[in-house]
Amino acid sequence: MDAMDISDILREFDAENAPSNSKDYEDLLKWWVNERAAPEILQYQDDLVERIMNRVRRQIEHIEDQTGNLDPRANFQLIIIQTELERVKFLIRSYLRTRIAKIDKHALHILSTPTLRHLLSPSEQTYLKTHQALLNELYLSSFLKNFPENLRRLDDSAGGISMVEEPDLDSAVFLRVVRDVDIEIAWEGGETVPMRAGDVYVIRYSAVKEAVKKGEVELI
Amino acid sequence: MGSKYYDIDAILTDAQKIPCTFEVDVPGLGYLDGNDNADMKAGTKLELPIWLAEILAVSEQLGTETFISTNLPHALSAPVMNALKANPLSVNLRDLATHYYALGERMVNLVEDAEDELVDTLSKTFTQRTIEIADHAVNPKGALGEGSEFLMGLEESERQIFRAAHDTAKAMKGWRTEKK
Amino acid sequence: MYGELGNKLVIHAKRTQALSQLPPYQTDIVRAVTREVRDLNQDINEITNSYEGDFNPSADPARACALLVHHLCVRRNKRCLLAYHRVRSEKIEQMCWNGMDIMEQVQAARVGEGEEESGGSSHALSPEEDEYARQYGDMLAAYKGQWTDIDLTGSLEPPKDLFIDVRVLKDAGEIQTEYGAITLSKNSQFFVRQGDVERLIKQGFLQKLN
Amino acid sequence: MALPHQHLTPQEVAFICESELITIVPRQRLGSLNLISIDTRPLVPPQRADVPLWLAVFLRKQKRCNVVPPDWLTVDNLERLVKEESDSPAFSKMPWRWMEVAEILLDTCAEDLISPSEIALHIRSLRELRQAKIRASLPGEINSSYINMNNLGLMEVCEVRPWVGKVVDGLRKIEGEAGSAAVRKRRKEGDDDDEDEDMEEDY
Repeated sequence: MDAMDISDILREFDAENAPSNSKDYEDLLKWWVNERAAPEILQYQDDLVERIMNRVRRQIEHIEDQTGNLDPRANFQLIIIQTELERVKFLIRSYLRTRIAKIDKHALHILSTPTLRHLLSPSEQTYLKTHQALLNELYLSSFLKNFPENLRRLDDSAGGISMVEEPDLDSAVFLRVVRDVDIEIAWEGGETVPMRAGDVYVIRYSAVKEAVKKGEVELI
Repeated sequence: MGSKYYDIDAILTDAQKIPCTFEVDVPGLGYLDGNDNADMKAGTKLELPIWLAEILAVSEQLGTETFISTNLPHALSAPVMNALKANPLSVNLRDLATHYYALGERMVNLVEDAEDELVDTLSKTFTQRTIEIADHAVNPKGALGEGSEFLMGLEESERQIFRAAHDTAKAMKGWRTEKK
Repeated sequence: MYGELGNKLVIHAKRTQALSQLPPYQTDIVRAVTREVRDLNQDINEITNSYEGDFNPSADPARACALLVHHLCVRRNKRCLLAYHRVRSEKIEQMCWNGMDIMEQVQAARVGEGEEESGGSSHALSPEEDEYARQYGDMLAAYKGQWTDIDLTGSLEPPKDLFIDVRVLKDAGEIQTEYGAITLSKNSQFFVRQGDVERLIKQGFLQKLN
Repeated sequence: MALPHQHLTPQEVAFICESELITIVPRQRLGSLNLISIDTRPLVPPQRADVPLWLAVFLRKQKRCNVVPPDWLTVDNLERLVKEESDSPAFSKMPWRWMEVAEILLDTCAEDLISPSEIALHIRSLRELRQAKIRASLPGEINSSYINMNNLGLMEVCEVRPWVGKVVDGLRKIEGEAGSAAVRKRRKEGDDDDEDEDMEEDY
């Protein structure tokens, strides 16, 4: 069967129109690693995740239509599609759970800072509020209900230390430079580090926070 | 700097005790020194946990006098500093204080004119010991091998650095040998 | 000295972080620390109420110091209690995320750990923690429900060898796969989804080839 | 709690590199595929094609293709790199993902490499030479401000990251708010022994 069969030709025809799916996948990889490495919660990549999830759903439907088709050739292609599908599902799963872990760690800080709350997806905001309510209920029922009224707050900072845990934005992060950028270091009395594409640095996150969001550097 | 209200190591750090001297008589506070219904006499020397001492040491009463004054604990005393300057690897930090460097950080804010020397010695000590730790973690010389005494003396943050280096080396080796 | 009991609780929390199973809940220590807070708060009220007019700290520094010490002890105990409960709730959440059924997880804890010092009931979780585990589990199910295609509590390791080559060592009859039924007759070879045959490999019917 | 690993594991670093393209020589026809991360073109033996590494490895395991190794992964190129590595203290220029790609190809398509055992040997000596260099040079670089790690591969960075990150953070906390500038300034002055009095106000 030397001539390509019709379905191949048709499929090749529409292969041109979607070069963006490789870019979407690369972007998701980038934002997954950025989220893993950054000490604070970053902007939820709503459109990106939605586009990829649409393709995930389309693949699942395609697999379901094809199953029971015992032609080994189609069967083998399905196996490749499923293999890739598992990879993409892992990526989305790890991305979402990385965010949930950060939301749990700095819940009150995010709740009390509108600019941070807007970085969360609607379902993440629901998770955050519900989880905080459950924790408050656990503390109250376990011991806090026996405390005097004025000692039951979970967000005050009397006694020398704030109860609201914030991320340490000065934590060291590892990054690779994407586009040349000069990074201003506040703690060195205003020294500037000329970062060139391809360079690798360990530096405080606070110094490169904006550069990460602009994509000038990528965390690793 | 992120606040660490729920951080277990931060809480345990604050439980560590430091030498204090009461500057004022306080009725009914004898229990801090073990005698329950007595009063606390000015001039009494005792050890108080950091979570208490650090606030009393900065709370003024009349004029500029504070309720207590604090001094460096033995763990940060001159003889220990000299030993660290001489050979940082030989000192068992865990026996001195389980959260040794964190204790140092807290004391830098509490005791005037000690901080320059304290910070210098502690940062040099920390750098040199962590390099040794990383070496041990990457090529372990066996439990009873040379250096095991050093490893037994690691304080808490050093232990976590050892575990981080050790676990990563193990994960790398596992990945290299596993079927790809 | 006030705050000693609180420290004991935090040491339990430190140990709990290193354990895989949840140790028993320290009911007695939690109650003792809470009582200590109530007693301290009574002392605070007695000191402040003993003043006819309003209490002026600078007028009576000694009394101010005593008040301050009591306040700090209360705050310290509160922090120890909160940290202890937070470490345990994180363990409970981990179990929910790992898809472990809390109850069966807890039975294992009782058998594995045996009873540490007294104060722990035979059941590792406190009643309030049981309730928390149930509610967190429900909330997690709701959150997962929005990502059915992904299975959020699935593995966090990159997938490997989704499909594998196997040889049949002993006749294993017929198994259902997405591509229809396969008859596993001795010495035949198949390229199948690992998940479909994991059990048969463990039981020695099939052998994984690479 | 929802995620066990704080840093990328070696498996995750390898997973990332598996989306890089690599050239294969198909041995069996395969229609084009609309995948999520890429739309592949039809594979028609013996025309070469570029596919993601994960797909190349998958097809190789099914003996449906041979993999064309990247041009840097040859015996003579590696020999040159090993020599360069042992002759100079500096790190030689290696591809960003050299270690992951080499390990994956050596493990899954060794037969497609020319004298794979020699390649494996050179890769191992490169790894060990550079590992020794990292252990020798990194300690001197440690400070709480910033560290440049150019010419290290991604996997090599990930190998030292967990403890380097903790050391840099630990040092910053010990040095306190005045920061490493003050410490470094004093250290310089300490060398010429006239302790600078006006450092006091910084605290």
